[in-house]
Amino acid sequence: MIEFNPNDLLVMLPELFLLGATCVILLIDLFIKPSQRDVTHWLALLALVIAGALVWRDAPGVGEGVSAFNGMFLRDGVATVLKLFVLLTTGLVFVYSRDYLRDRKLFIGEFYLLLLFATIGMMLLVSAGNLVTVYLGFELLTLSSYALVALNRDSALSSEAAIKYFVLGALASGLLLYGMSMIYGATGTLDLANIHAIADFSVGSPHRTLLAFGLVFLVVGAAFKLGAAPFHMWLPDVYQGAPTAITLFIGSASKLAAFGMTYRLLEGALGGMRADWTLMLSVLAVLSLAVGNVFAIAQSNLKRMLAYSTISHIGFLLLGFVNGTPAGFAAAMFYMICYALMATVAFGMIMLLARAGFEAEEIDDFKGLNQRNPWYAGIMAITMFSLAGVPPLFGFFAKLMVLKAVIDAGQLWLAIVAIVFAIIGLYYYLRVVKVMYFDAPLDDKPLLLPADHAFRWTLSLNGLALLALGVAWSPLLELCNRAFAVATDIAR
Amino acid sequence: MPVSHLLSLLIWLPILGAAAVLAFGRNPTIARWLSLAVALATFVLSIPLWTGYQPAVPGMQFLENIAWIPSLKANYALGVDGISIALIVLTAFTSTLVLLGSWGPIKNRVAQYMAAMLVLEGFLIGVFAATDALLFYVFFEAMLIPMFIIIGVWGGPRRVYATLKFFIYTFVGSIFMLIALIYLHMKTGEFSLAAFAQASLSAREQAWLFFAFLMGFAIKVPMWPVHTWLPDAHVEAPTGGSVILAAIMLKVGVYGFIRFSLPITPDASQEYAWLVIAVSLIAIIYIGYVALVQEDMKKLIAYSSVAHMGFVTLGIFIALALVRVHGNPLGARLGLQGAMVQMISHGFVSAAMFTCIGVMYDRLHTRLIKDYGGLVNVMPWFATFMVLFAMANCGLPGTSGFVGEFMVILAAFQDNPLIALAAAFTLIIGAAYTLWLIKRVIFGDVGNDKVAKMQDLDVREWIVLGAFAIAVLAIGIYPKPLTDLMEPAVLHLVQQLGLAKA
Amino acid sequence: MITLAHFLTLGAILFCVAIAGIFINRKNVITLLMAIELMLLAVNTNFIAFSRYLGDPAGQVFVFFILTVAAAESAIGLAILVVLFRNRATINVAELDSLKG
Amino acid sequence: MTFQLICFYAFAAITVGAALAVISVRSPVHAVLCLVLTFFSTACIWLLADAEFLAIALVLVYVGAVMVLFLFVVMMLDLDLDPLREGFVRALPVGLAVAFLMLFEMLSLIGVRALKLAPIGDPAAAAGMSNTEWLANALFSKFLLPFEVAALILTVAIVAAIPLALRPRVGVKIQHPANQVRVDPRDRVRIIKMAAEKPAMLDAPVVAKPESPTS
Amino acid sequence: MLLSKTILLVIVLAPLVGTLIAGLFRHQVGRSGAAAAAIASVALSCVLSFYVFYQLVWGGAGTFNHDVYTWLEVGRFGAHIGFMVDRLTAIMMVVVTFVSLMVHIYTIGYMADDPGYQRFFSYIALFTFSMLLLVMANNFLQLFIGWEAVGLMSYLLIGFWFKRPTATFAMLKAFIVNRVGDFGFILGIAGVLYWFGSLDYAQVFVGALDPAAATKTVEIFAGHPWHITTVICVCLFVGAMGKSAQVPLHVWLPDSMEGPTPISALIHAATMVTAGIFMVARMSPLFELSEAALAFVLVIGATTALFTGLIGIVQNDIKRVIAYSTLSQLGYMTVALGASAYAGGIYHLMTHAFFKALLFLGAGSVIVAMHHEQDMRYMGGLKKYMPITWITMWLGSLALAGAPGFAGFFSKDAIIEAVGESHRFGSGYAYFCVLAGVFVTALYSFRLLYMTFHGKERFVVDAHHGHDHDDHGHRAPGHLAHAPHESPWVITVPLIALAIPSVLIGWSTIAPMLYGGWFGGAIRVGEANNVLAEVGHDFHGPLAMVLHSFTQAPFLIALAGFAVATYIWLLNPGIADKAKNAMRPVYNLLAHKYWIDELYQAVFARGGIMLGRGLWKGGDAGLIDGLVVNGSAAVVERTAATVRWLQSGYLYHYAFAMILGLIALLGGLWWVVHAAL
Repeated sequence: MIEFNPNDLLVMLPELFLLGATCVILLIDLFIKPSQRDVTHWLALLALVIAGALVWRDAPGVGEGVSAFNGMFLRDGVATVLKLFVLLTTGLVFVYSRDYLRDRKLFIGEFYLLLLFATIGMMLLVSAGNLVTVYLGFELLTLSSYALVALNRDSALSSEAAIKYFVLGALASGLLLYGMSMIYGATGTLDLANIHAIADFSVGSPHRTLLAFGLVFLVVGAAFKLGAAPFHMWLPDVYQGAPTAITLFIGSASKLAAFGMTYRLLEGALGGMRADWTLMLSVLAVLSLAVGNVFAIAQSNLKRMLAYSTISHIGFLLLGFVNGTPAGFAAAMFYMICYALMATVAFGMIMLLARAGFEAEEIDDFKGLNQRNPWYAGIMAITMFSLAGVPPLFGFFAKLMVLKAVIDAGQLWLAIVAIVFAIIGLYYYLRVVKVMYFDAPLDDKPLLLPADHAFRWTLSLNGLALLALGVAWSPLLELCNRAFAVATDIAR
Repeated sequence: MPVSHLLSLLIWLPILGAAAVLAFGRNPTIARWLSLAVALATFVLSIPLWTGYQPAVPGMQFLENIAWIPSLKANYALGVDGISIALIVLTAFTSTLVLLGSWGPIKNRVAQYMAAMLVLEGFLIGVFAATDALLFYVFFEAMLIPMFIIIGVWGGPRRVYATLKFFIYTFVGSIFMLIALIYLHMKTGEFSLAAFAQASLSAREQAWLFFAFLMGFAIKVPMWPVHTWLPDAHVEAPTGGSVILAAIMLKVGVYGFIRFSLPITPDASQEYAWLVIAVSLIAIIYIGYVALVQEDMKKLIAYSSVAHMGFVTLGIFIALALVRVHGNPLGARLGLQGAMVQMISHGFVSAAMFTCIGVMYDRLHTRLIKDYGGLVNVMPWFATFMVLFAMANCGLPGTSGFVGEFMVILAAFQDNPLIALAAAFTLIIGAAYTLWLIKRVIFGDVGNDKVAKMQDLDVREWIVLGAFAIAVLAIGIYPKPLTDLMEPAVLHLVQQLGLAKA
Repeated sequence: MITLAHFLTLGAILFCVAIAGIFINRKNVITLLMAIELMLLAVNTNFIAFSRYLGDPAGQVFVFFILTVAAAESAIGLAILVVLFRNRATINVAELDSLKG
Repeated sequence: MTFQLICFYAFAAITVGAALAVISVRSPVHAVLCLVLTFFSTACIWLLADAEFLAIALVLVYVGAVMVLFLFVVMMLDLDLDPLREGFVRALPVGLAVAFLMLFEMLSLIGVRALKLAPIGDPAAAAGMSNTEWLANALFSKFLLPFEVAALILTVAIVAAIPLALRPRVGVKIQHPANQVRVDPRDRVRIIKMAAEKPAMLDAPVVAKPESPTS
Repeated sequence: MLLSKTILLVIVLAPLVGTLIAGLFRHQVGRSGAAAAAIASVALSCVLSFYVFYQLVWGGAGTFNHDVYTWLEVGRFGAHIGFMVDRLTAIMMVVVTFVSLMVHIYTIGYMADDPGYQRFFSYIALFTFSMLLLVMANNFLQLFIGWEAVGLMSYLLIGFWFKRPTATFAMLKAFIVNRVGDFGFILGIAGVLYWFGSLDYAQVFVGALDPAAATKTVEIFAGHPWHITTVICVCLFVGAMGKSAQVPLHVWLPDSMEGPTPISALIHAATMVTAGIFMVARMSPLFELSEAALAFVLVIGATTALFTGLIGIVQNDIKRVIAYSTLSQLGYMTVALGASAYAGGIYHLMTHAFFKALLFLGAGSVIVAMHHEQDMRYMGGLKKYMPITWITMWLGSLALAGAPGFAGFFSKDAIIEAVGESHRFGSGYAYFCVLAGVFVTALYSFRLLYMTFHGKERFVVDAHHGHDHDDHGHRAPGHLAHAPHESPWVITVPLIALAIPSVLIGWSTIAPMLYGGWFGGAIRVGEANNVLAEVGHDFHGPLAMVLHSFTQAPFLIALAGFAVATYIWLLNPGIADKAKNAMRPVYNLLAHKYWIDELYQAVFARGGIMLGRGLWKGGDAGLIDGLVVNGSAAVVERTAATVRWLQSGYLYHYAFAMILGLIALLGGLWWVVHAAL
């Protein structure tokens, strides 16, 4: 009776490989001494690289897509692009965190394992073709994340952040499930494509109200994962409380996955209700922009400020959804990738400056960085200007695409709201540049750089990428556009 | 000798030079010489632009076009006409002098300063050379970054306030312009300026676009009442920053008016020309009075810049009114040319004035008028230059300052004698604030012991001021080469303005 | 005759009780977690009811997964709670405000 | 009113009552016990919906494992109860208002009135299977992938929970039999030749300090 | 035959070369080199000017009108630098270069001890260049360039002694008041371009011949049609009012006496200040078209002529007396213009240039002798110390007062008669003013002579104070280091050279210049306005004019003035103070120059500063920056600081937020569903 098609395994080869590799690493890590933990580190990186290569190798053509396991798993353009960047940013997390973890006695196998599990979860999430897969991928990701946030057991802040994250996350997944149950009830299926096809969208049908009712819960669940106001409250506390390495992960890779989830749920399943969810998302977007930007101004903790800035960026991202066309989703994905790359540098810089017993997460810790190390001050400045959306940096073009999507959708007023808040946002990014360049350093000695050259080089490259992508962003945009080109009709 | 990709070279040479300065400039002397060499090379390369420009050939020249973002039809498209060439040469010229002028005053983080200046130069040339709206916008905004750093790092005591104000203020304006550009892209499907100019837009659309552009460019120019960032930025900026700010960055706003507002939204520009003209006149008179009472020299010159830029915007919109309301294309050309000449001239004059103030500041470390007096006794050469530039600043014939003002007043009279009346008031108020400054700073007996110890110009300062003086006098005595250079572009623009869109 | 509406109403009531629990219990994390368990119970009831009335096993399968995941979730959640208690010697929500603003 | 309906109402009443108790009783231990009651009665309701397997699973997994874990934690943490109840009365009206508003919105949006669908026949029975078989059929065919993922999640729970909760304690004295076996007597006792002389005082035997077991 | 463009270029550029040598290479060429270069260049100009004059008057050369280069070109509109040389230009060139040359020579002596010797030469040579540029212009643009350039030189020269606070104040005042005039002037030029389509004199004057030109109107303010020629001419005349110091823009000229005396002679008496007169005469084809503008000119001129002269009576500073006299004489010239007697105006300009330069240089000689003491109350009895100066000053004063036979007599009498013939609006008032002015002129002229050269010596020579030349500034008023003595030849020679034309030039020139149509096409007078022709009917040669004048009112009035002056200041010096006390209010009025300076200071200077401060503090700093810019920033920051408490750190608040968000979204949905149904 068991229906099993071995080809299905091939479709999800990258995930399977990563799973296998994770298990191997799990075993290896058990038997090595703490001093040999570098082996785990490099193996984990290697696994990510190979998985990335596999994803790349299997990249589907434009508009094509394959599904496996009775539609549970989709491999289409969106999934491919998101996976590539999920793997990339996770890899960056590994590269950036080694010394940081070592200094804090967190250089343990569980960190790598949980991150790898989370990565598998994210890959499943963005490839999900069924509400069950969405839910399980989501949980795989969040459960790992909860544990990661709490990983620094001796930190009161970390555990406070973790419990907040956990309770609110559980609440959000409860809400999400409630929504899923309603969708299931209204359509009688859990398969996203079937929901899309079956759902009765005619006005006045009781199913439509039921669907809309379910939709509200789905939106809430997605908004929570993304961190859109008013479901954002966990985000600043978790960003601040978690070890920076974990914050880096939550702020980059997991946001990409959340984007994928949002896309799968709202467009993949409920594309027919676009009118409803664009309205909801535009409200959330405006709220996020307002909350993110205004709250960020008052912050003195850089991680917290970046958290609020994330919220505002999520607001911008949601504007891309408001457009509701492939171009809009492409713009949103472009924005998300851009944001993930910027966040990696920003948090990476915090880790670069941090030493044992010193977190470097206050904005004032960056005072006079330019005098102490002009190169990394320059990298950070590039990142801040990019986050603020000043050309010629990458962040600007992401904003450009989203604004274009919004204006193309005829929502000029949303665009204007967005830029008004972007102006407010400018202020707090500039403040970071200000302390780095204009203020005298608290400590005149040259910056003590971590010994990890891979970290330093990668961070520099990551920062320069923001500049380079500001010049040559066309390929990436093409990638996003192609991912969404007729992504809805997937060969089954 | 034709150089291929001349414009690209002009844009990227300084930027790459900046990277080189950062990389090899650990020793300040090397940084100084290297940056000067790069700037000089850029200036030398900008000359073939002028000599190679063919006035008889209509449209843009030195074209370059590489697909940048194919899906948006945004291109790396460069091209120049007479107006751009004049501005590019001005940029290269001023930048060279600024770099030379900064040798003395800038003592710490020399390489970074020089690099920021070079990057700024590259971006500015990019703004003037771009024929693609997106590319223009990128350069337009990007130049805020080096300027932000320049003011913030090497500026005066309130530099942080000033530079934040500068950045955010100008950002506010330009981001609305971005919306307009995106909207136009939606209408036309591409980003080329030529396509924008041909887009058919309803009167309502034009009005919205016009105000979006106005916000962007008016702040940059700056026009009253959005000028208040300028005095602060100028006062706090280091000399070189002030010079570039006044001489070139303000021109970007005007350039925007010419490239965007007028060709893209001619009907709305016509409808709201009265507004711009009124604001320009307020700038001339109101700001003139404000300048009169300034106690800080830099602030005074900054305000005078606002007033002078008022003349530029006045000329442009007078031209619009003339060609569209009065059917007087000749007068329009006069006004437009006047505005352009005034723009170039202001580049030299304000640059020179700020350099002069920098020279004083380097010696006494104060910019307050009351701390000076009787400089002519101890610094005769300096006094000579300063008086010359002051005269240019108040529009004395024979200096460049006169030419543009004269032409704009002539053109304004053709639109409405009362406008000319108000504009000509600058003759009085401009002389009053400039010469009162001169009276208090340059003339009189030696003001105090510190002044008595001041040294006259050294060779480097002499070269910088001398070069400005030559430029100021050359344009004042024989402006024809300059106007001839810009004439085809002006003519084309006037013809373009004659066509209604809606 | 038990209709779908009965189950859904029960689910909704449970859900609202959970929400009321979150509102009322301002201090105790454990009670909050229990309220969330109630919420999941409501969801499960919905799924089972729908599954029953649609004649489709998928809903019940989903409940199976929810139960599995909820167990794992509880394990992690309680582990975090233990860590928290070790660090702070309290699970009083009102005292967990080091991170704010 | 059929018997089933009466049962439904009875169990539903118990469920809701117990749920209310969960959120309102003073002691966490009592709350957990009330939750157990809720689960029991819910399981009965599920039985009414012909979901035998899940009903049993709920009791076994939830009541048997999860709730015990809850109880364990609650008891282990030894909570000071009084501060945990602060503000209960103050929050009550708000909580009730919000809950009722929510309920109203939910019910009216779900449109329960329109959903008074009569149940179709037991689908499992219609397929000629037991509920468990019916479920297993779906689970191991269509839902194979999620099933594997669920396994993964449980692994994650282990990998996550252990480092959080397991803490190598310092200062705990435990025996290491392997080390004990490997002990070389020469390490412990040194035999010193002494002059046959009557000592002034009785010396304690010279014993090497116990080395740390790993060498 | 044609004039050579090369010669004209040399005339203009030679002083520029002199300037550059004396200015830029001052250290290389030294004091004498600078002086030599400047003098040589101006001498060259002067000689060539005379040659050009000769060519035009006797050599049969026609009017020269050619462009040198195109300044700029916009479509049809071209602005050029070029020369238009006709007899009107030529007479100006001769006057300018001649007086300039005299002043250059005089400077060698006058500035001998000044540290800014070379600078001074470079300035005055540059001034000569600018003035030539002005008078030789063939278009309005160049006219304006020269116009402002001479203003600049005036500015620099007034402030030549820049250490003196009064000098730096005066220079600023002069420039700004001039700028008020230029403000009108540039509008006039703009009007010319608008209505005539060109800035070239020739084209404009041809355009003015079009009968339509006189009748075209413009409504600047709706409902008030104005003749365009009136608008243009009034605007242009405002420029002339500034440059030629007509009431109410006359205030700068007396203060300009802060400059060295040669400058007062050259710029503020002989040449620059007459540029306005020249300009109006040059524009006669336009002014003739507007009766209203001419009436305006007439009234302004007449007012200036009388009322500034009155002030001269009460001044004690020797240079100021002459300065007010200059104002008054400029008024006369303006009156002549207003009466359409342009030739009379130019003629008076010429004679005035000679005798007023003479008077200033003479005053300078006195000042040098008195060790830079300028107050006449500390002078007296100088005739025995400096006879040449005394005699030449007398000759100059006689010419100024219009003693029959002297140059000033012919020109002034002609103006008075021309005004008498005029029937223009305001001509009656003007006639009264010029007649009364004659009395006033005589009064202050002879007062100056008596107080300076006659009577008791009111200064003290402190021989024991040593020979230190440089400390004269620190001495008590009226105390000299050593006795005054006659000036060196470089000073007296120019005095003599200027005295000759002051006495004689009228005899030979009045007939052709005033009545002979000598100016040809350069001055155009309408048939109905040709008052000089009316006067000319009664003209029977200069001798007859002189003889006839003894019976005429102007002579008698001047005689009366002479008599009164002699009585008060020579014969009975004490009476002056009694008269002063008796007419205290009148005296105060005059001594305070009608309080015009105070008024301007209060209204324009202080008012401007107050306005500026108000706009700055209130508008810029208060409203725009304070309220809008920083205000909005502050609002955002305060909002941020206050809303922070929403992120309270309490888990249940966070959950509330989520649930409330959910409820709100559900509520929205509920509303949509139930509103739609």
